[in-house]
Amino acid sequence: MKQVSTRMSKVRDYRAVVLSNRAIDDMVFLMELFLPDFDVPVIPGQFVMIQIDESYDPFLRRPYSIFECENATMKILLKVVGRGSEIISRKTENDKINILGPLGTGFTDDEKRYPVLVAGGMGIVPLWFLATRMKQKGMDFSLVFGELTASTLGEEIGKTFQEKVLFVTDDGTRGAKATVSDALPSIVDSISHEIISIYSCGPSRMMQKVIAFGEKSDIPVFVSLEARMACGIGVCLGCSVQRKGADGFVTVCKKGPVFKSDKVVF
Amino acid sequence: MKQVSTRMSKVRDYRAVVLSNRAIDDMVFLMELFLPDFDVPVIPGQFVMIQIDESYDPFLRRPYSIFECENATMKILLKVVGRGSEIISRKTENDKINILGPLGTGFTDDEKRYPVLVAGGMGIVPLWFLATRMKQKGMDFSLVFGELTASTLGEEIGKTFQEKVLFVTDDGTRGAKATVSDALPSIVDSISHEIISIYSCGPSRMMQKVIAFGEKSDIPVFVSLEARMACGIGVCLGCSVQRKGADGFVTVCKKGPVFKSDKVVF
Amino acid sequence: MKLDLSTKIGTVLFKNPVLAASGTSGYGAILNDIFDVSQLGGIITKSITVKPRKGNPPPRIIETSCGMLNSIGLENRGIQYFLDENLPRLKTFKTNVIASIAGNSDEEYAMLAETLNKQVDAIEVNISCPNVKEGGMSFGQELHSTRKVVETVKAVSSIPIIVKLTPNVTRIEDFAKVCEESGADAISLVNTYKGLSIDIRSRRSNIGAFTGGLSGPAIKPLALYAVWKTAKTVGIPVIGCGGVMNYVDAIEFFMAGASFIEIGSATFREPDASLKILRGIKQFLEDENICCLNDIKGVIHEC
Amino acid sequence: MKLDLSTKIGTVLFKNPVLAASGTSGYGAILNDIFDVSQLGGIITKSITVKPRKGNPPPRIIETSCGMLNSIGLENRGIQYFLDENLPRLKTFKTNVIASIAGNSDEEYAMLAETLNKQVDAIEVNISCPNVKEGGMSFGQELHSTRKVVETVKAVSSIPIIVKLTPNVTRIEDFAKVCEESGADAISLVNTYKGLSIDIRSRRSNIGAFTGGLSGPAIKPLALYAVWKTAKTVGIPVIGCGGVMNYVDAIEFFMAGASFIEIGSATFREPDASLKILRGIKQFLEDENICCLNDIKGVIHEC
Ligand SMILES: Cc1cc2nc3c(=O)[nH]c(=O)nc-3n(C[C@H](O)[C@H](O)[C@H](O)COP(=O)(O)OP(=O)(O)OC[C@H]3O[C@@H](n4cnc5c(N)ncnc54)[C@H](O)[C@@H]3O)c2cc1C
Ligand SMILES: Cc1cc2nc3c(=O)[nH]c(=O)nc-3n(C[C@H](O)[C@H](O)[C@H](O)COP(=O)(O)OP(=O)(O)OC[C@H]3O[C@@H](n4cnc5c(N)ncnc54)[C@H](O)[C@@H]3O)c2cc1C
Ligand SMILES: Cc1cc2nc3c(=O)[nH]c(=O)nc-3n(C[C@H](O)[C@H](O)[C@H](O)COP(=O)(O)O)c2cc1C
Ligand SMILES: Cc1cc2nc3c(=O)[nH]c(=O)nc-3n(C[C@H](O)[C@H](O)[C@H](O)COP(=O)(O)O)c2cc1C
Ligand code: FES
Ligand code: FES
Repeated sequence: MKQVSTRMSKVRDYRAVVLSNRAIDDMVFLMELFLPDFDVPVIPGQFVMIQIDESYDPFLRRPYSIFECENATMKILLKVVGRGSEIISRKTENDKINILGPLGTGFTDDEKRYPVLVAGGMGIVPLWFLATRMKQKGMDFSLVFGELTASTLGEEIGKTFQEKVLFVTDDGTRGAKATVSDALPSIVDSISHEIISIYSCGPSRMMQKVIAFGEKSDIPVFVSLEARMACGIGVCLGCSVQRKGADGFVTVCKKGPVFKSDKVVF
Repeated sequence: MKQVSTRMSKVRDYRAVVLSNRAIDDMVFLMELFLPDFDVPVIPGQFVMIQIDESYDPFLRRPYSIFECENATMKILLKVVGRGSEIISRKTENDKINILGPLGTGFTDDEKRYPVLVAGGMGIVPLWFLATRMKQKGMDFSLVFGELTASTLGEEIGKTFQEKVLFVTDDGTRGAKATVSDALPSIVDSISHEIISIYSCGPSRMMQKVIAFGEKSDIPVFVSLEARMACGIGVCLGCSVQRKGADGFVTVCKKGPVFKSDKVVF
Repeated sequence: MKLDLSTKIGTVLFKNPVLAASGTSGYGAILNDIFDVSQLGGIITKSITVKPRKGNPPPRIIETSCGMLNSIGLENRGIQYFLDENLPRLKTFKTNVIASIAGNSDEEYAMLAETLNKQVDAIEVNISCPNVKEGGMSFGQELHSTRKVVETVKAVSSIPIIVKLTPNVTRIEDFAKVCEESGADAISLVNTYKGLSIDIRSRRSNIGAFTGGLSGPAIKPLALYAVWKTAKTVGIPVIGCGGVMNYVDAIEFFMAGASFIEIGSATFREPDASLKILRGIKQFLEDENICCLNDIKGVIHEC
Repeated sequence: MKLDLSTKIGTVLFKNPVLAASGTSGYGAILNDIFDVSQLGGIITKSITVKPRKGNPPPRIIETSCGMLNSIGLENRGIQYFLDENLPRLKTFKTNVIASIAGNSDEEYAMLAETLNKQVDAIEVNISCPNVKEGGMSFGQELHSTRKVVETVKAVSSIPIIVKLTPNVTRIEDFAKVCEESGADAISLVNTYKGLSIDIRSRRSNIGAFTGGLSGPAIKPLALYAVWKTAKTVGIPVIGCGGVMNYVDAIEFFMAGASFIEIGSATFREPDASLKILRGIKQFLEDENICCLNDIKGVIHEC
């Protein structure tokens, strides 16, 4: 697998039509969108900025990772956590919606290393997309998925990626009863590959622990970060996180959201 | 017919459910609402303040006359003229909506006089309600309805009030080719009643002409006014119109919206 | 745990910190037809002037993004009418009555304060109305005239004096400080921000009196900042006002240092907004195991 | 009828009055990937300082009702990086380049202005940033320091100088007047309003640097009022800014007396907002048979 360019594809504000939108878990919605004019390549890890609606309240767009994208059809997996996501979650078939994207860097894969994908909760979104692409290419990989309790989402992940998935749940309802970060060392031990890379997305605390493990074990870790965003394209400098080992900041929307773990502190 | 009390019924912010909402003309919607807790008497000419939705943009409620009201079912006839009315017009079956009312004074009828109802365009709403009530009581009356061009709304009015209706249209597509105010003198002449009262609602210019005619002909005129409103209940003093013959203002929402024509200048 | 929401201004006890703001609640009676206003901490009347004022020409209001401009122009029937017609009814409510007063001169403020002294529970001195040609906001935009009004009113009052400040100044906290020095018992802020809205078709202002004052959620971040700055500066109670729409907003104001809040334009979206906010505050405190407002008052700190 | 949208500041011609506001448009290049920025009247850079500035700690933004608070803290790589890396690209766009400058002292403003003189089409002097501890807004809140900065910058510049004012003052028009007297070629207003937002669960500000500046449609009525007052007071061109979201807002600003408008936060909702607004302005003028902006500039009058 060769180095894929992460140069940003042509960004546009696309007019999308909702094809379908269904709740797959409590407060989690899978939305399928049709973007008639969309024909640019998309890299797993990239995201879009969704305009909530015409009203200026809420004012800003909301960032969502691309869950799947095939030609002009894009899928978004959305969890309701506040007002904006709640309004988006109520969109139904034929509703129109403005989608700015594709934005940010994606995951850069390194063909010499075995990929271990580590997702916590909704952090699965960009990794699902990455795993889908790897599966399409016939690549081998492992996907660790941790969540509080067994959900339909987890079930879907199992069905789709089969034996590649390793489950952990906080309450033990599926897979090991553990947190992702606690289970990671033994999981990695059990993987029969020497040279691996970790691709991770999930709660900050989880990713920090994954990074700590990576550093200790000399495994490169790529994380996908979240930050409050205004523009999503790098012009407002609102989404900055601290650079690692340097006194300064870097934008999550433009230089990220995927970073090599030695580049940022969060 | 005896003097009906216009004392305000108990005002509440009612939670309503949309039973149905359909476009009856271009940009005109008939919405049927169910207000489970509503059981207060309503007087034609009274209105409600409709909360657009949860968003603070648009910020204020919008005033709408009661089109019909039977027990817990209320009908609203709404014309889309801007953002607020547009959003309300998109509500569909089972949507929830907050309705503050019933508000304001209604039409006071005078049993000694023959009622002539004069409506222009959407000004029909409170007069439709008044006419419906009169019809229910078996009273005789005339309803003059003027509009730019023959509409479905006009057709409905004709079907419902039959020979009581006198149509005028600006383009002559139904009834006399005239404006309401121009046609009014001859219409009144043709009515075989000596002592009449006029109840009017429509564009300001129209009502002003109706009032001028009333004054000249010694016919009392009651008008239902519109004004931008914030509270709808008389606490903000935002909706005031000039008092007639006195240096001061009077609230449309609380002292009106129905006024005897010698009380206000607008 | 018993929740205690009571707070004092001077020696006057308020059973809770939720007040109905001036000019958005009439004289209590209309709202009382819709909900039990006796449950509130207090009702602040529409500002009262010496002589009746007819107010400004319509249109008096226009909606803006997340807010509204108003230019009512202090329409009211004057102090005598208030005493005869509004006050008796107001006194029947089991809540504190705060009379808001507005004058054209120090003498008028003094006359109003003197007349109302001991008739009401407290006085709110409105030196911040942006919608009148004379008096109004101009008193609140110069430190010396603010000082003069407050001293004058204090000289004739034995009940608590709240001074309502305008945010249309460079440093509102300086004005609060002057009020405190001049004997004010509390500061309320903010009144509306001077604003304009134009109808591009008719090429005229959307407000009859041309300009208006902005209120509503649009101004909340500005009001919250002003309250925080002021609460750091003065020792007397601060009453927060400006875009409080729900209990979360209310708690933000308390955390910024307010001892009370006033509910203004929220009443136009929901006539019983103040009661709902009061209930929300109680619920929040219970849920978070906080026994009194003092435990959260001004808890946030610059870091 | 040929529509002429061109306007001048000093001797510099702008092909149209729509400018991309400072701090919301980067250095033009990113936006140009999305739409053709050469169609705009001008691009105002993110404010440039003498030395690189890392900016303020995150979180730097928080949404508010119809607006947002930001506290970026003038993050930029300093004048040298700008000249080397941003300016060459900026100059390839067929539109005017306005460099926004921010200093900690009169000397810094002078150094920046001198270095940029003739390298760009005009300079916007930012004396209104509410998000830095030293310099920034404090220059724009005292008449004498405003005068000093403007005089200093004028002394070293031969290109037009625009002064960007803060609305966090009692009478912004007084500051505009002082700028005009000191030789400013245009006034732009407003920068953001100082504001605060609190997370009641964590009991901390939602902004890392504690306070922020409010922008967006929430402030439009206030900005419009400030522009109207200022345009009545000075003879030099006024650039309106604050919550311009669409062509209607833009026309309101022109009618209030603005000769130009700046598009700020609107760009966050739609990256090509400025272009859409420009098109809307043209359409409106055509529909209403107005041949140039002068015909509507300042047409509204107090009555
Ligand atoms: C690059 C990126 C990709 C994302 N991908 C997904 C995804 O695939 N699926 C998904 O469900 N969510 C995703 N998110 C998170 C999603 O953007 C937030 O849940 C959403 O913005 C919350 O909006 P709200 O109005 O519902 O919440 P609010 O009411 O605004 O806030 C609720 C909570 O969400 C947080 N939040 C608010 N705005 C943002 C923001 N712009 N970015 C991050 N957090 C925010 C707030 O801090 C708060 O804790 C992603 C975020 C980023 C930055
Ligand atoms: C007592 C009363 C009864 C009414 N009954 C009806 C009715 O039965 N059916 C109906 O279709 N309309 C009725 N209206 C008018 C209706 O309230 C307005 O059309 C509506 O508020 C416009 O809101 P908007 O957001 O769509 O328009 P906006 O975008 O706000 O404005 C569009 C136009 O509507 C006018 N307008 C805005 N707000 C108000 C307001 N609060 N009151 C009056 N005009 C306003 C504006 O001046 C502007 O010309 C009534 C108004 C009043 C005062
Ligand atoms: C319609 C209206 C009338 C007002 N009248 C007065 C008044 O008479 N006296 C006064 O001190 N404040 C008056 N105010 C200001 C409010 O009391 C309050 O300070 C302001 O609206 C900000 O609060 P809010 O955003 O909660 O509305 C008025 C506000 C509005 C909207
Ligand atoms: C994220 C952000 C960054 C900004 N940075 C600057 C800046 O560097 N220099 C400056 O003069 N103004 C800056 N501003 C202010 C804007 O240029 C503009 O004056 C303000 O946002 C009001 O306009 P708006 O409501 O259209 O956004 C910034 C505004 C925002 C929102
Ligand atoms: S969100 Fe604007 S720079 Fe990242
Ligand atoms: S709308 Fe408030 S008094 Fe009439």
